[in-house]
Amino acid sequence: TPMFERLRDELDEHHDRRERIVKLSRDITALSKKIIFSLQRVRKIEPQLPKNIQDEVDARLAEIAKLLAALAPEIQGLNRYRYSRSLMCLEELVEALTFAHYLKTQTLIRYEDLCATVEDLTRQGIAAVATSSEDQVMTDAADGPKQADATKPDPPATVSLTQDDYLYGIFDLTGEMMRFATTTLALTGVLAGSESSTSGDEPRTILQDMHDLGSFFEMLPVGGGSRFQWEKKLEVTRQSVQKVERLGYDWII
Amino acid sequence: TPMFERLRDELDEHHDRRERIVKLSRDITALSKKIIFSLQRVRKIEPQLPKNIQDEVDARLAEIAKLLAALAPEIQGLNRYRYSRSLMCLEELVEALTFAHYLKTQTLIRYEDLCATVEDLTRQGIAAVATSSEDQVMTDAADGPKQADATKPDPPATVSLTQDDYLYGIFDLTGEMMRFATTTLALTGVLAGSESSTSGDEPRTILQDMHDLGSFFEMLPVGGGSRFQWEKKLEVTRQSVQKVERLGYDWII
Amino acid sequence: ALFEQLKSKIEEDASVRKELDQIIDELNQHVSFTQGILSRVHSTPRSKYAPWLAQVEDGIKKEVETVGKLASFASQYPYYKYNHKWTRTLQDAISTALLCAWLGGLSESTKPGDVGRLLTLEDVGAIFSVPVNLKDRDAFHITIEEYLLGLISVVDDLARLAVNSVTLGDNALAVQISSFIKDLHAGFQVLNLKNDILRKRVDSIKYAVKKVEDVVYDLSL
Amino acid sequence: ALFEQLKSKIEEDASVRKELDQIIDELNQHVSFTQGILSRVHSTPRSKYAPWLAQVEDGIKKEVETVGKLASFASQYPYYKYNHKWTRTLQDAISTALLCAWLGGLSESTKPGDVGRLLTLEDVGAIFSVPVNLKDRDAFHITIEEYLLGLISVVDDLARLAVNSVTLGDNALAVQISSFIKDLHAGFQVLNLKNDILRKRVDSIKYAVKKVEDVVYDLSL
Amino acid sequence: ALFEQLKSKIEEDASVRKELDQIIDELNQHVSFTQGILSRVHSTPRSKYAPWLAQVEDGIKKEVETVGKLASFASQYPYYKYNHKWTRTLQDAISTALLCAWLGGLSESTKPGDVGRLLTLEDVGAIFSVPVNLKDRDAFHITIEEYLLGLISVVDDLARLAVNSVTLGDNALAVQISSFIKDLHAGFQVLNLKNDILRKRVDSIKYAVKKVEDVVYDLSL
Amino acid sequence: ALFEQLKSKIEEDASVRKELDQIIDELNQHVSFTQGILSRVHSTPRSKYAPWLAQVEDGIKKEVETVGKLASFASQYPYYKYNHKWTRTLQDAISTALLCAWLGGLSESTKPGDVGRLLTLEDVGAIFSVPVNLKDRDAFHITIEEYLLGLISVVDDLARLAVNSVTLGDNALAVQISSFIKDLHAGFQVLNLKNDILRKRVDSIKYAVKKVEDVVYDLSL
Repeated sequence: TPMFERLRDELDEHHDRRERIVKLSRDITALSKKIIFSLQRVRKIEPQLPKNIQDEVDARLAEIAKLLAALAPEIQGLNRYRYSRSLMCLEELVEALTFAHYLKTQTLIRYEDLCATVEDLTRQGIAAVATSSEDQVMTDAADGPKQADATKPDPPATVSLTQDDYLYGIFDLTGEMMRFATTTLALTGVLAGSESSTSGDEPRTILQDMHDLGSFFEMLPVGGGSRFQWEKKLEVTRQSVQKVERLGYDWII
Repeated sequence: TPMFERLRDELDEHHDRRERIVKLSRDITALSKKIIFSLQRVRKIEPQLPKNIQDEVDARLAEIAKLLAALAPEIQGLNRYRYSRSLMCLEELVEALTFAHYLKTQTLIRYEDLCATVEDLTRQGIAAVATSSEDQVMTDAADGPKQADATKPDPPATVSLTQDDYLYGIFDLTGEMMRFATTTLALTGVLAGSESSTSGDEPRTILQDMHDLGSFFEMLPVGGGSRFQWEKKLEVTRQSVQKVERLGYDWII
Repeated sequence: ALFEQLKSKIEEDASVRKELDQIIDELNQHVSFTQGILSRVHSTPRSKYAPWLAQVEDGIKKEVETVGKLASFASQYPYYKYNHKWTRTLQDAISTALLCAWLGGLSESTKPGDVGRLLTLEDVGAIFSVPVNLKDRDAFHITIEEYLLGLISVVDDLARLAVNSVTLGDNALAVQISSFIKDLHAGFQVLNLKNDILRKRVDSIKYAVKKVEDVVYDLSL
Repeated sequence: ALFEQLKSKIEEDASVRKELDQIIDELNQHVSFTQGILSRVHSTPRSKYAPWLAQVEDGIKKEVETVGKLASFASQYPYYKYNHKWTRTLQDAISTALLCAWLGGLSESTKPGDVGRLLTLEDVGAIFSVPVNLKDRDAFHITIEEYLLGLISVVDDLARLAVNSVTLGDNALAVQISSFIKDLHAGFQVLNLKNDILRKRVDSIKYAVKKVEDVVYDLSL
Repeated sequence: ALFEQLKSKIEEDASVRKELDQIIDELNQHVSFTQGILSRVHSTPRSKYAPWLAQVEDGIKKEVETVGKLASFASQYPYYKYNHKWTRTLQDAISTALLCAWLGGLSESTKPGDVGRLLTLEDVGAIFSVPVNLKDRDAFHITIEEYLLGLISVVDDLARLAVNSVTLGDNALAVQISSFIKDLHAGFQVLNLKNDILRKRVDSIKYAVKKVEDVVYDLSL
Repeated sequence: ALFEQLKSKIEEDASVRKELDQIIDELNQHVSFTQGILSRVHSTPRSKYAPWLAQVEDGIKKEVETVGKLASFASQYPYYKYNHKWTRTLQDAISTALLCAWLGGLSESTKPGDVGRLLTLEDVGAIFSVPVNLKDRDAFHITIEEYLLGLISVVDDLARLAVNSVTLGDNALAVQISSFIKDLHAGFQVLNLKNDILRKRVDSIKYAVKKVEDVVYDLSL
């Protein structure tokens, strides 16, 4: 049993870390969902989000940044994949960030650019936490020792996205695009898309974007891990595409 | 819609009858289960059940008889099979009656004999209802018009058992035999069976009876209707047989 | 002896089922064939109903023959013991007769193109030469439920026909179907439905009503 | 000895399956990729078919190569022993060829934009360079069922295309699809299908028919 | 034309399946009946095997006849096309023969009560008068897998018999069964089984081994 | 470009998985073979352990080689990304080493017949020449969970061996196993188990404890 006591300590350390991660993940997920909820109040695609919505998004992102800062040291190296099943929040975050990007630019953000965005966010969070720790003179030191530790190494650890986080986030993005297309058509009578004025090109609707995204996933080989999971997501995406098709049809008729 | 009104009346008659049957069936089932419960307090196979148990059984049977008398006119001719899915009570009754018979004689009652028993019970019930109707001067005439009608034709309608009622009841009997074997062995230290004294033959244990019943069902072709149902019951019977086998083995070792 | 007796009864039962399966299989083929011809209604203008209805009636004639075979065989056994085996197919057969008659067939007196006749349960019994809604004896017959379920299938087909008749330029037919389906819907409302198959299927009439209302609305624009 | 003999037999079988899995996996990738390109038809106006069909044909070319590999490997073993492993993927490959041809591809003689060509079972065999509906010898081939199941998938896709072609302003394409699907539906009704996989899938054609009927109805208003 | 050709092909296939179903159904009945008689072994002392084995052999004789019918009918078609339909029933038939022989039946040379004879795959083929493990031609035969799966079922039955033979006072039989099952288990471990049905079933032998080990343990006390 | 890049990454991932599958498959074969030899312990008296243990060690040597291959390949990629693929097989390999050592193998210093040595996690790492419980870098290693799960399997086998050693007349071995299992059980009680696979498997130790207690009780009579 001395052996078992030693093993117990190791396992406990692992379980404690997982619990911390799960808690952070839950909070990040909730905030990401709130961002998406705000974004669904947008009524047209244009470079600047309406100010009130942009403010809401920024406020949530600032909170997320702090959580990412706390999360970062827990999921370095070996631990990034070890806890990947407890990190579903990253898919949700990808969904929120790519949706915001789409609403501003009508384009899909690239994987590298998104990774950079998330790393940036983490660093902002680290800075914010450092400042607020000073401000609060360590009042929350009790539950924040990890955060304090994390600020010491240079350069500080950041949160990295895996390709799967990106792809599964994009799958979910198609659902948000469908919802966006549905409400904007219902409320404005127009299928969302670029103004025909923007550049002189033909106007491009969200239906075409959905078709492109759908074909994109159809042509990709089945990605990481579970074929079942992938097929399920792909099927949901197909349905979203077809719902927007139906919107386009009803709009024309 | 006059057509629909006429059809409605026909359908309502059917639904009302089904509801009456379901109610009677539920009561007969409950009483049969109580009989089985009493019988599970028997400790050895012998021609006379212990008096207190026999009294309980008789009392329940008298109640069942009256319910059968009420049920009989509802399930004549066309209606016997029409409502067979609402008549699961008959399987339960078969289980109770065959179990009582087994505990007294260590034999399986024949289909014809059991049919006769049930018809007899129905007639007793009809007689009892007639008597009590006179006694009570029709106080319960409100909910008993059918019963009153049923006593008029001569000979009165009785409840008939189908072969499936019999077979599925016997399937369930094997479960009761297994339970009986288990408790008697636990409480008396002896595997139930005939006394070696009874006739000079070798003593015969319940294990052999279970084996015979098991092989009986194994050799029968799949009976009436649902193969799935049959296989399920057969599988339960197999398990009961093997549990008693295990009892026999542990007893010997 | 008990064993032998039970065994032979089970085997007898199995052979009855087998025989029934064969008759029902035959009926199924005639029904499928007739349904196939009936489905052409969706691309047939009313002026061409006459020769086409003759084909449908030929199909129904074969159904009637096989139903006769079924009735005389099945009447040897308790009706409800085996009824579940053929009830689905029989409902489909009833549907073909109901639809054919509604479109002007199965009658001496109507001219092709005269649509809208609803066969009653008794009419259907007469066409198939079997009793209906039997109560006093245990023999083959058509039940009320079977008639009603057959009728519900017809409603689905007619709702589709309403759409296609507009495409074929026959707006009057669409309007007539609409009023028929609404009447039927009112009729079904009269029934006290329990939680059974009939109730589930009746819900589909609501969709049909909605569909034909949309068509009539579109025509009114 | 019994077990030694078995061991080698079982290992041989396992290695055949593994080899087949690899070939089928490769075929699957080509098919998925080709389906992905084909899915762009829903947002491509007919005037832009030419370059897009060229891409589809490239995808099909790779499918054909892998089917060739599969055929020569599988023909060493009893056909029906392993057929279940690849039949699904092969049906999908057939679908891509059928859809591509219907949209004007896979032909010297049609111009892009000429739609409506239905490949026969023999045509499909020629494209994939394998025999079809073999009866006289036990070798790799395309079965009738595989052809039909492939065809049914195409119907689903075309029904969807009917909707999208209206959105793209190409009403003529929607009408042409509608009449093609209705003809196919009539064809399938001729078959006396038992309760097997084919029957279930054929039911899906009914939905396609309703869908295109609704589209033509909308256009007729 | 396409559909007419298909129609006849599909109907032919349907009638082959129907015919097969009937033969297999017949085989199933004989097998169930024989299994039922065999189940009496659990309450039959070895001294009474003789008359009982005669009954079992009668059951097997009927199985053999029906397997003959099946073989000559099925050999007209590609073996693996329909093999899945009868393989389960055939395995059960093989089990009855294996168990009967192990218990002293199906032999001129053994006396009833002489137990322990394991039929080889070839022996089983000889009893049912069909070829085994065919490789050179496409005809009905018993496969190695079918033999092995049949054998595994027998192991389950024997493990149960080990328990019951102790109850019947025949400890020697229990010990003999134990050593037979352990030998078989060692044999199966030689095979390098992939994740298929055989592997799952082989796992059940482990339970049988544990069971007989426990019995021998109890006897050793 | 985005598409091409994602596609090539997915393809790269697929080829890593394929390569891993092959190595793991090879490991699986060695493990199965070694388990097969190990299972003979249940009928081998302790006096004959020496030559038999040599065979087991040969099997383990092959496992070690393949684990080496696995370690150097897998260490190129994030460890936990693919760990789920081999963890089951690796646990089984660990079990074979643990059981072999417990029975007196894998050691210069013990004589065959000296039983009861429990390898620690570090010992296991040394045998397979891989690190254990790595935390500071992302490379192949044996985790604590894998060691513990391997140990639980060994308990099941030893409980069975307790029964069989009595049959073989080696009551001392049964008693020794009993005390070992009880110690382990106490050890596992020390762990704080969450609702994960480890917890489920630990429950099986309780059954083993009960079994060996029964054996020791029987011996005391």
